Amino acid sequence: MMAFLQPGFELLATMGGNPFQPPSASTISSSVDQLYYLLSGITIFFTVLIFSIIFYFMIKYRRKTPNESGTETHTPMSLELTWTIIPSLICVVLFVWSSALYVRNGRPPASSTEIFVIGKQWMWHLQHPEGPREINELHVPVGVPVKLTMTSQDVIHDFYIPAFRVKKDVLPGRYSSIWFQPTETGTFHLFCAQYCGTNHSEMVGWVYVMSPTDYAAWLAGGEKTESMAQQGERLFSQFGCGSCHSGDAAGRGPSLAGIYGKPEKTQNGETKVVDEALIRQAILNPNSVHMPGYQEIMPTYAGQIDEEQILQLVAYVKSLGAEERINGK
Amino acid sequence: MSELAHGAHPQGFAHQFEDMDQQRDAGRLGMWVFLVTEILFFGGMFTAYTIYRALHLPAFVQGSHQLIVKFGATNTAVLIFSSLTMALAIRSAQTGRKKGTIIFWLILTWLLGAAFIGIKLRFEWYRDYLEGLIPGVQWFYNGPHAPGVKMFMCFYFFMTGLHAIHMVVGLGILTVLVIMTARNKFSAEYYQPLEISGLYWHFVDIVWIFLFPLLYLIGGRY
Amino acid sequence: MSTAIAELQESPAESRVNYLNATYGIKSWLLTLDHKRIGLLYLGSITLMFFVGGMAAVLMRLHLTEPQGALFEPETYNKLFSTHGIIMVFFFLVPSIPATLGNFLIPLMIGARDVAFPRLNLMSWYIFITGAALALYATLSGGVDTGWTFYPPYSAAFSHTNVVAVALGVFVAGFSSILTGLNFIVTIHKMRAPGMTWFRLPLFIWALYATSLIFVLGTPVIAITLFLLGMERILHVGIFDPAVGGDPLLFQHLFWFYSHPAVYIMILPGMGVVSELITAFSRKKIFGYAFVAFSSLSIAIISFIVWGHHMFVTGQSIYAGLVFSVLSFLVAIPSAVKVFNWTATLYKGSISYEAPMLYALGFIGLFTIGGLTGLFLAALATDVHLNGTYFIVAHFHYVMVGGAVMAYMGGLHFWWPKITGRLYPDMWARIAAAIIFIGFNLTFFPQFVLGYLGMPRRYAIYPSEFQVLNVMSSAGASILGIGYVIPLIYLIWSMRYGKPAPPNPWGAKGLEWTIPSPPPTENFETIPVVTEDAYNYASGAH
Amino acid sequence: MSDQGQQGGEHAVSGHVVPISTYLTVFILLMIGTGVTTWVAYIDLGRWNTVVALTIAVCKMILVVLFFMHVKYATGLTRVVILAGFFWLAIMITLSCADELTRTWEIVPQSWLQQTNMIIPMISRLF
Repeated sequence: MMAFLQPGFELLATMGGNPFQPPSASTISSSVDQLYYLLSGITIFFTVLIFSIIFYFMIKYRRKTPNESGTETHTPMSLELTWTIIPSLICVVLFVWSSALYVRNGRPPASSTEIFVIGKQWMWHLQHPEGPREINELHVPVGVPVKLTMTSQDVIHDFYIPAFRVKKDVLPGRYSSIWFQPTETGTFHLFCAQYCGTNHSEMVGWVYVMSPTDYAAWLAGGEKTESMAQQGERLFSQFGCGSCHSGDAAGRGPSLAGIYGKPEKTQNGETKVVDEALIRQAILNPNSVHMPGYQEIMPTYAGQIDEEQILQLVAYVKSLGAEERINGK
Repeated sequence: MSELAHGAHPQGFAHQFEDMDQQRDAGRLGMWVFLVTEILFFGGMFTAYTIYRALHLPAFVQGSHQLIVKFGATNTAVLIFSSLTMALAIRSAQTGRKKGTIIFWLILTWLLGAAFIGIKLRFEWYRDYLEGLIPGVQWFYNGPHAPGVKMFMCFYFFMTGLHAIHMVVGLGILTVLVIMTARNKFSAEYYQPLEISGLYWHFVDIVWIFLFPLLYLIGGRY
Repeated sequence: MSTAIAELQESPAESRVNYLNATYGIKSWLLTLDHKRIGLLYLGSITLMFFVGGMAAVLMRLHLTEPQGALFEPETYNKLFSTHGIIMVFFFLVPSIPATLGNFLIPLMIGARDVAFPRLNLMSWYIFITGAALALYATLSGGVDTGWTFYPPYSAAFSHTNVVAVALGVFVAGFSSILTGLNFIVTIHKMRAPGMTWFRLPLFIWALYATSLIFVLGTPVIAITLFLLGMERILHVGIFDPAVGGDPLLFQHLFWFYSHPAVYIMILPGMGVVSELITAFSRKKIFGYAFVAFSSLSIAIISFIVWGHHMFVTGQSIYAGLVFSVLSFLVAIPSAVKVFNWTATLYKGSISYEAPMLYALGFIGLFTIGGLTGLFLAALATDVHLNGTYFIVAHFHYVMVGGAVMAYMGGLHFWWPKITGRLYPDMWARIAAAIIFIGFNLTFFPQFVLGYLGMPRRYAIYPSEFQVLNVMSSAGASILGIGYVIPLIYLIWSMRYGKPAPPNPWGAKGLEWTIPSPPPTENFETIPVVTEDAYNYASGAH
Repeated sequence: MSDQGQQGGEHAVSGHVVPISTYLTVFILLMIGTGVTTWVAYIDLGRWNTVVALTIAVCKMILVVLFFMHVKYATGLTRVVILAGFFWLAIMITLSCADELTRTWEIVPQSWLQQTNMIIPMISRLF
């Protein structure tokens, strides 16, 4: 079926843009489209089939005399089984294929560049690890996998780039993530796809996919800013975190050097991998992830620190290699 | 088809039915279906409770320790006793006892139900109010796991509150049953309102049988 | 069909005592315990709600003719789509077929004098009216802007509109659904006429039985969910607030546990109606009776285990996503079985094309498209792209409007002579059916394309490249709107001026056609004894 | 009688009188159950505390349903209705937990990734 449809769409696309297809600009978009075409093919096939049969019967078996009744037919089991089993098989194939795609697209490559996103009514705040901040705009290099770590400051939003076929809700209180690898340079729509209040439809923006050199120039241009980790480091000393998390064994809090990505035991005996979410939780609700061997003395920073600052602190903690000492000591 | 349908109408017979048996079956099935909706009604709350309990277990244990087991246990006993008296009220109607006997059991049931609510109000909710354990109304709790404890107390009040509303409705029904019995509405042949109200009363008892361990006894008391 | 059919006289309706003229006055209607009159009470109230919701839709489509929005501020637009969704889903589609045609027909079709609990039946209408009045008052006085889905934290803490009042209205109306479902289940179990075994029941009854199961098992959950939401909004206790450990996705789980099956509350009765229409107008037994009957039940049951496909992009765990995806594909199978069986019923039939049949055939076509496009959304990878876009809007309108409303219109036309004792002008009815079919497709087909192109739903303003398709959709909507007004006019006209209807104008089978039109208050003079299967057209005599 | 088929047996049992001794036995068992539940709560069984408490609660419920609510003497239909209620509750809890309690699991296991890399080309070659 696909074999029939795809050349047609490709032809249309070469004829100056296909009005029935959004731009396809990431490594996953073509595979999603392929599945979409198959599904469209199935839909068209069965719709045409049902419509033609109905029209044929309507004409062939129209009532000729007012008192005529239909001829009773008997129900062959084989027919019932056929139209139960064939749709089932189609569904199995669709499920396996779509799930395989979903699972594959669910995990960012380890080499991804990370960009942080905060949704708030009604705009997108983005920050690159190198420091530049953007509002409602996202600049990314072509050909590089990009992972977005996203959270919301208020209600549920949804980060949607149709050209990349990626979408994910952005929830308050937790981090969600998507990734994509742009394949074409250009400018693409960025939408909020989860209703978030009055100006939901204005929570839109643009994604600029640039060649690596242009991207480097863009990063270098503009105001000189500290990297996110540097900003985090400043917050770290501003909030006095280093007085307990001093990095040596005598500190009142555990050392944070090299802690990111490692499994750590919490007081409840659970073992949790230290990730963005856990660091966030440790800042806002310290006792819930309290580590054994330390006193429950860390106060909560909820209300004193915003989502952006938390992300900067996360970036700082991530930047700490195992051998480094805290606060330049 | 029954000859009764258009002939003499027995006590409590409704026109849309063919005979008393059909009416009795319909009433009983109707009540059971209603109780199923009640299971799902409380079920939504139980689902939310189950998930939050799993996610915030230490806080829920802490929250549970704010409750007083002896009142929960007493109330469980009170309700079970009231279920027994309700069953006996129906049995005395079934076996054609004097209406005085039926009324005695019904009033005893009513009193036990009222005692349950009394204990709940006086020794539990009122105390919670004084100690500032009612989220959104009066909240002073400052101990460990404060957010989770607040969540637990929310569920405690919603679940016991919904249960108490069902109890109050039950007391209303019992009052009506007492009046109907006093007016000779029931007999050994026709006691269906008693029977299906009994189903409701026992259901409310069952809800409490689950609420007691789920709310009062999380993580043990050792 | 029955050995105990009363002798039928072809006397005009006026000269005979029937349920419409047995008693007069407002009181005789507002205090009636007759299931037929209660059905009409529902018919009046949901028609009102339909046109209120429809007005909101018309205004929305007008607004969307321009990318920057032609008429309203975004806030007003948000209130319009919320009103449209809430009114149409909870106050029109859910009660539509069950509460009107179901109430009217169940006792007639199974050979009973009334439903099992007539008082409860009237009470559920009053509860519905209370809920509807609350919701109408709240939406018209200031409105609500959460969408019909009420997702927190927006609805719980951020919206400044009448969320609590509307949620209360829906909560109250929920109890009406529960009581109606309960009444139907007991009626179908206990009130069937002698000889009316389960496998002699008309398929409409099977469908309503399945619907009632969903009413009874699902509705309490939405009630408790909205209760929690209201509490959260009033007391700010934090059940769905992530800042204190609550989970906004839990609301979505509980919400969709009801609201996905609710879609089948809308479509299952429609399927039942279509089974009746297809057999009546091809004068033939349904193809594969047992398959159609059991597919209703299996749809009702499966509908409860698929809700997570609304949450594939919300941050639901991937494991749950996979489970819900495979379960969602399961629903496709009984739905496909139904479509194939209806089509096969036409084979060697004696098909005539009165208006109800046109609606039924329209239903099959539109439901086929609606169902198949559902596959896109059960498939995880495509759902990620299409979720939250106009593709979803188009898909569920194909099922709810193309499916449920078409069937409702078909059923209303089919049983109108029985309900009112009058015939409507068939030519007008056919024209209206055609206009609705065309207008519907023009309205919603472009939305599939819009969705695939990436236009998100619930947007008051949109990028200008989507304008062409939006204008097409709005143009279609104006045709659709006209299509819905025409039946309103000629049906009302026919109540007074229509030709008196004979007991069985279509030559259809079924107990309801063996009694006069309109039926007497007691339905059957003597309860019939059923001796044959449903749709036994081979036995002759129309 | 109007009802046919499956429900034929209901009428025979519509007025079953349960002996008082049965009621009293059930009552005593329920009271013992309550006592045991409370008593066990003060003994440290670790995770088993909840299991024991809920098992006792389920037993108590079954006693109430069977005897006080006369389901022991009722028809299959009544039992199906009750079981349906609990079955649907189980659906709701299980599938909600299927999401809520697996969210902290690894997003996608590495082994799955390798399998998808095999499956996708295989299927897309089919079309």
